[in-house]
Amino acid sequence: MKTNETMKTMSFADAIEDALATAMATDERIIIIGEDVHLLRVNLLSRFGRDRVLAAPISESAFVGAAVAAAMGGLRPVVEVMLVDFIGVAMDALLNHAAKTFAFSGGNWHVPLVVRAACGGGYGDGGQHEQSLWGWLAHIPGLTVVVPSTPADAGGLMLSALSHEEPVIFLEHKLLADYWLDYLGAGGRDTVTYDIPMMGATGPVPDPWQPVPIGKMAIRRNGSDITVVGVGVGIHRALEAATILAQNGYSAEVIDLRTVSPLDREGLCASVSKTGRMLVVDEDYQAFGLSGELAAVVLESGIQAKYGRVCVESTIPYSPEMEKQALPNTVRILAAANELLLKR
Amino acid sequence: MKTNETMKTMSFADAIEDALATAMATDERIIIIGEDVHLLRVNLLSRFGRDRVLAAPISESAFVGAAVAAAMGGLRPVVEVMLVDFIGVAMDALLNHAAKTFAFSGGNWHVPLVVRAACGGGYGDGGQHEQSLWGWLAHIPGLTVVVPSTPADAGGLMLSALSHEEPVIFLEHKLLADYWLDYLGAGGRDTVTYDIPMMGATGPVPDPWQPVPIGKMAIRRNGSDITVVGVGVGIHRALEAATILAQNGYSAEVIDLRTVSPLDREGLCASVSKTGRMLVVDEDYQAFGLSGELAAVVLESGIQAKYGRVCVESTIPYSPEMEKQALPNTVRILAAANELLLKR
Amino acid sequence: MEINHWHCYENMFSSRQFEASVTTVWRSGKISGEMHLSTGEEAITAGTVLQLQAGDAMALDHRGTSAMLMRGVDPFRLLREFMGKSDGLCHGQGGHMHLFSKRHLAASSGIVGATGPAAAGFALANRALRPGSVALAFFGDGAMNQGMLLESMNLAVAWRLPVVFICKDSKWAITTLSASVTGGKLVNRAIGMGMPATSIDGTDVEAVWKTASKSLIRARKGKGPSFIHATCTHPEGHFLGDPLLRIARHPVKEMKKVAGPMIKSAIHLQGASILKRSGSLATVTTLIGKTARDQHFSGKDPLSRLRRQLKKENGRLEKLENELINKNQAVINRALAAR
Amino acid sequence: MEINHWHCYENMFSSRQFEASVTTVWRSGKISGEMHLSTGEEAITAGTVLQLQAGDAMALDHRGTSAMLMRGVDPFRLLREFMGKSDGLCHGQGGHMHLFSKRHLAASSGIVGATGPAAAGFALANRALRPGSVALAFFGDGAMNQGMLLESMNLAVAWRLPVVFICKDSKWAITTLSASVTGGKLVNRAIGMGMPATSIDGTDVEAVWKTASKSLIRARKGKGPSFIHATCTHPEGHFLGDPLLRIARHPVKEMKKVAGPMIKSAIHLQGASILKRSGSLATVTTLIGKTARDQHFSGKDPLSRLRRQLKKENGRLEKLENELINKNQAVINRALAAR
Ligand SMILES: Cc1ncc(C[n+]2csc(CCOP(=O)(O)OP(=O)(O)O)c2C)c(N)n1
Ligand SMILES: Cc1ncc(C[n+]2csc(CCOP(=O)(O)OP(=O)(O)O)c2C)c(N)n1
Ligand SMILES: [Mg+2]
Ligand SMILES: [Mg+2]
Repeated sequence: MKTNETMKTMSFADAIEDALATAMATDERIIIIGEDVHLLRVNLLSRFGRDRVLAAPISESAFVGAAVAAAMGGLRPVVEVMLVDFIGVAMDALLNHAAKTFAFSGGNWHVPLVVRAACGGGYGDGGQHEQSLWGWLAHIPGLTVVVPSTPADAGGLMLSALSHEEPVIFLEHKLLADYWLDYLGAGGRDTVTYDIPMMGATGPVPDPWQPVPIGKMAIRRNGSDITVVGVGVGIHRALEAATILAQNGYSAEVIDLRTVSPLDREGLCASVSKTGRMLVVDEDYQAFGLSGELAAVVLESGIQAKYGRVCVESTIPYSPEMEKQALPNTVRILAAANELLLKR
Repeated sequence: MKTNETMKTMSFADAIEDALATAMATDERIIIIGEDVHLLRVNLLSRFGRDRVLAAPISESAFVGAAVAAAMGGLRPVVEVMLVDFIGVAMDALLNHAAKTFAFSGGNWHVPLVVRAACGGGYGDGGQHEQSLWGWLAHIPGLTVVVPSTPADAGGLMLSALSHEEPVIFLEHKLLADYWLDYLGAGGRDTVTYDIPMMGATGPVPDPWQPVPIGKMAIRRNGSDITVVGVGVGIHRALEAATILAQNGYSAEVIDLRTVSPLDREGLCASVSKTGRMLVVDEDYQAFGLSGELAAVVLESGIQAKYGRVCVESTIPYSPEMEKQALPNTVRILAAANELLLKR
Repeated sequence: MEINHWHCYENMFSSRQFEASVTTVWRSGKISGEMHLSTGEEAITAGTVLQLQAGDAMALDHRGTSAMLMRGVDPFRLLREFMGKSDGLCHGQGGHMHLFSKRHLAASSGIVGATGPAAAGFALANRALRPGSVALAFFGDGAMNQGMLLESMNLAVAWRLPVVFICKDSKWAITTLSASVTGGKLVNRAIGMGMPATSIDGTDVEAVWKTASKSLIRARKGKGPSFIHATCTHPEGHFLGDPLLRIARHPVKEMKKVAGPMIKSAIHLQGASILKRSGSLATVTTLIGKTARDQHFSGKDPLSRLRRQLKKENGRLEKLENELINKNQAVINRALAAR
Repeated sequence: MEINHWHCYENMFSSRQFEASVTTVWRSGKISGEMHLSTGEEAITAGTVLQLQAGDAMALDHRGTSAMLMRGVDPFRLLREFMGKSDGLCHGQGGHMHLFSKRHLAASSGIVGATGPAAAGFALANRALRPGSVALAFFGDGAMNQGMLLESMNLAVAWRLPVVFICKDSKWAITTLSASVTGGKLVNRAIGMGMPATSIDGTDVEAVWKTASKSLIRARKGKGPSFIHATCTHPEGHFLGDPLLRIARHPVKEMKKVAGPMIKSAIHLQGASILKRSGSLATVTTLIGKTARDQHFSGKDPLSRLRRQLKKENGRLEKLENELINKNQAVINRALAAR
């Protein structure tokens, strides 16, 4: 990252929008497609016009499918599915088309598409609106999945996604991209509060924008006793836990994968080799997902490590109290870390 | 399993049909829904009539969604999506409805649904028709996923699925359920051949039918040096590899999970503790799937094991030669096993 | 079944009362996340749901409150569910978009269009297990662009299922004017799938009742599905705290937040031509203006409409209303007092 | 554009020849998996694809061969692709259901209905990058029940996209008679989405050409999408080795395999009533009977239909045909000889 002279402060949401606008200004091929984008992306609309910010009917399978072909036809669409939960109705477009065209065409035809969606819970909206699904999407060969945790990464990864030749799923957590919280949660109320990671919701960003490379993790905190690894909001919970662990004399390294697929295997293995312990913090579902893949990567590399995970184990309950328990919170992370640290 | 007196021999396909017919005869609530079922399930149609074998339009999202609600309304639908690849268009029905209704209803409302689909490759039909996706589906809390590898398990797991109170994905591999090979591959030709696992395509089945418990693995071969674990056709490839390994003085244990979710953690861990080596053979995609989850399970249990995997790493190519390399074949399994066995 | 106006009014009034209280509770912060009211849809709900019989099913969208209430679900348990409490309808697991009552064969979904397949499935089960019973599918104008809903209409025709498809046309899908993203006429889509379709004023409970009655008879007799297109208004916009409505209502305060970045964007050096930009700005101001105009009843309140009809028996009306107000208040108090 | 009958015939004849050879190669086992021919669709393909210009796009379903050929894709590379060879169109990675030619903006999908969204997306890119160019969507009658296709029709109308939707109605979807699972009239579905729709005889290349010409002009002018419903027949059934056709053609040999278990099932003690059972058996025998009747040209072969028209110039016709036969044979020989 650059020195402070070339940084400014921005919210997570503004960072994405600013990076997008920067790219749109120089690349006419970038267009925005999605429901309600005339309001949600009003700034881009007012600057780039209706030809480049297209309001879609509630027809995700048609417009995500169309975005795939539009990318094949020479555009660089950013298609929004609002919440990643809604990808269910458009899954075929990703599973069988976006992800496979390059392979099917014998490597002749790229699909430079960005699928943008809000993800994650913590604002009490129920299990059909709070899923994360990054590990799930990453299972499909041909899909790149990025999950930023800071404004700088949000903007920088968006820039990289926009110049990537193959489909990228760009997931923004609602606790970080705050307009979603207002839209879907608070609705103008000041009677509700959310556990928003402050370092994620606002922060320094490079000026001018620098792309953040896809597939490169970031060490958020150096440590030697345990590696705590994750993405998105999980990173901020992990950092909180690391601070408390430090008070108890344990040194935790916190690794922000930033890209779920492809994984930064080298970076991860270097850290886990050093600490000998890996705790995965994952807001996606536990089984058959990111937490498992990280275990496999470590084992494959022949590293003998203690392993634990704090993930979402079931459908996310609506009740805010139950929801808090279901999501990887700092208390759960601490408990799991302590358990791992005690293992010899 | 029973002694030979109470066994008869049946093909994998007939076993499923026979178990289904047996259950349908005693439980009027069981119905069949799917495209082309009037031909594909002609025997069930001719016995149980059109009210119970419903031919559907090419509207997977509607009829899978309808099957979810039909199950909630008191029926026990077996809904067929032909090939599991086609689930993309109906994913929402599984992700956001079948899997979540029990949780959303506060545990008040069950969805006793069986989703039946053919899966797997090895007959040269291309990457949109040969996926496995069991690990992918298993990621979603609330879905049970079974993948039989023998006629006895195919029938027995179908019986269990039919009496299960929650949604079960029942995947039959096309190399085992041979009518698919005729339908989608040979088409009456005798000029094409496939690498069909004979022990899987035909075999002994209990008479009368016995349910095979969901979530219970089976040891297909006892061994002490390495655990080779998988499902479906992978088991037969693993057994072949184990025979060759034995000739080289290595003793491989072959574990058939039978159920992908929920996993038989105990059984798996017992075997891997014993052998100290786990090789996953998985025809589903490698990353963020079954192979990773098995690594996590083992690590979570504190077992220090050597680990390797032979999976599908990319979109399955159409060309039969390339396809053969992409699927977990015996040669690849042997190579990986030997590598693991050499690790100290 | 013959319509009983008083019975309708009682149900519509109670539902309105309940949702007014829900609004207060939501504003107090005791309800998390989104809250979509069915206020404005009461005539559509009453005209259909009140004709249901034991064994009939309903598939509800994100505005399920009035239908649940009119079907007989305990308002206390509803509000407690909204509050995420363990004595809620779904023990706090579902929330207002995921209301389930197995006893009433009533299920909700927060996924737009999912009620079509659900109603088809319920109808299939009903035909097999409870002959003569039906299933209702409720959904909005926006949902008419969702493939699974369109598919389910064909499925219901192909299988001659006892479904009544009820499209509550509010003209809006969140902040999008449906007319701007929807081709053709909605009734024609149903006709294109092979089922009879009727367009009615959804604020006229009598019109809804009569049309629904025909559809229900048709379905119960095994003659297949039909489609009702009923117009309505959501005076609170899409959900409580609707951003367009906030701007329309408090332009000075709310527009400030939006206008600054928007104008800045609009006058940015790089970007579309000035013509296109001013077109975009017009798009947005039109949205806000249309919201202000569309999203209030402007004389099309189903409740006051029916009230005017019943006003002749004036004393009875007020007595009833007072009773219902008290009853509602008691429920709300109890729900707020419980822990 | 004016139709040139000879040009059409040349293309249709070549395509037919090529697919006849493909059939032989498939039977020899050199092509793995399924093989869906476009034989019987040649007039639909010629009447549309031959009117395309540089920059136009097409979204093809599982029967893309004739469209690829008529658009100018090298038949050698096509056959090599079917054979899974590295010098195939997609280096053997795609296969006959996944044919891609970036140069021709032509993409296929084995997922029923996917060509609708694809054509909409191509049209969107074309409007932005290649003004005046269009996109064609090809799909069958069965696909008309797939939600994403229906959605994409609305999308194209809402966005006024230059798409021509071409429904090749073969009456069948694999072994299902579409009429048995499809409500309403297909053209009415398009009208319900707000676009003009025309029904034509898809074996009459002149009718296809004229209708397509109007649709193409409309699209190129920025007036939006339209829908063409064109009937056709697949004389080889759904795919090579079609099971119903096998029974219909070799009843003694093939019926044996099916009949045994079926009759055994039908007379099983437990099960539905005898009435229902005989109804089911009737369903199956009807399917087979209808297949035998539907799945051959019975005078409705688009190729011989056009041939009759051109027969006056007899010498020219035979000369052309011989040339094309030789040309095709040369390609096939080359493809089979390569390794
Ligand atoms: C598949 C899907 N896409 C998008 C959404 C987000 N969403 C929730 S309600 C809604 C608008 C629905 O409009 P309409 O069907 O007209 O119902 P109304 O809210 O007007 O009653 C949208 C887009 C969703 N829940 N599901
Ligand atoms: C989503 C999906 N469902 C089912 C299938 C299996 N399938 C392949 S072709 C076909 C029939 C298509 O019928 P139609 O659209 O009429 O085209 P035709 O084959 O008659 O030309 C089906 C059901 C598929 N490929 N994709
Ligand atoms: Mg609406
Ligand atoms: Mg057809």
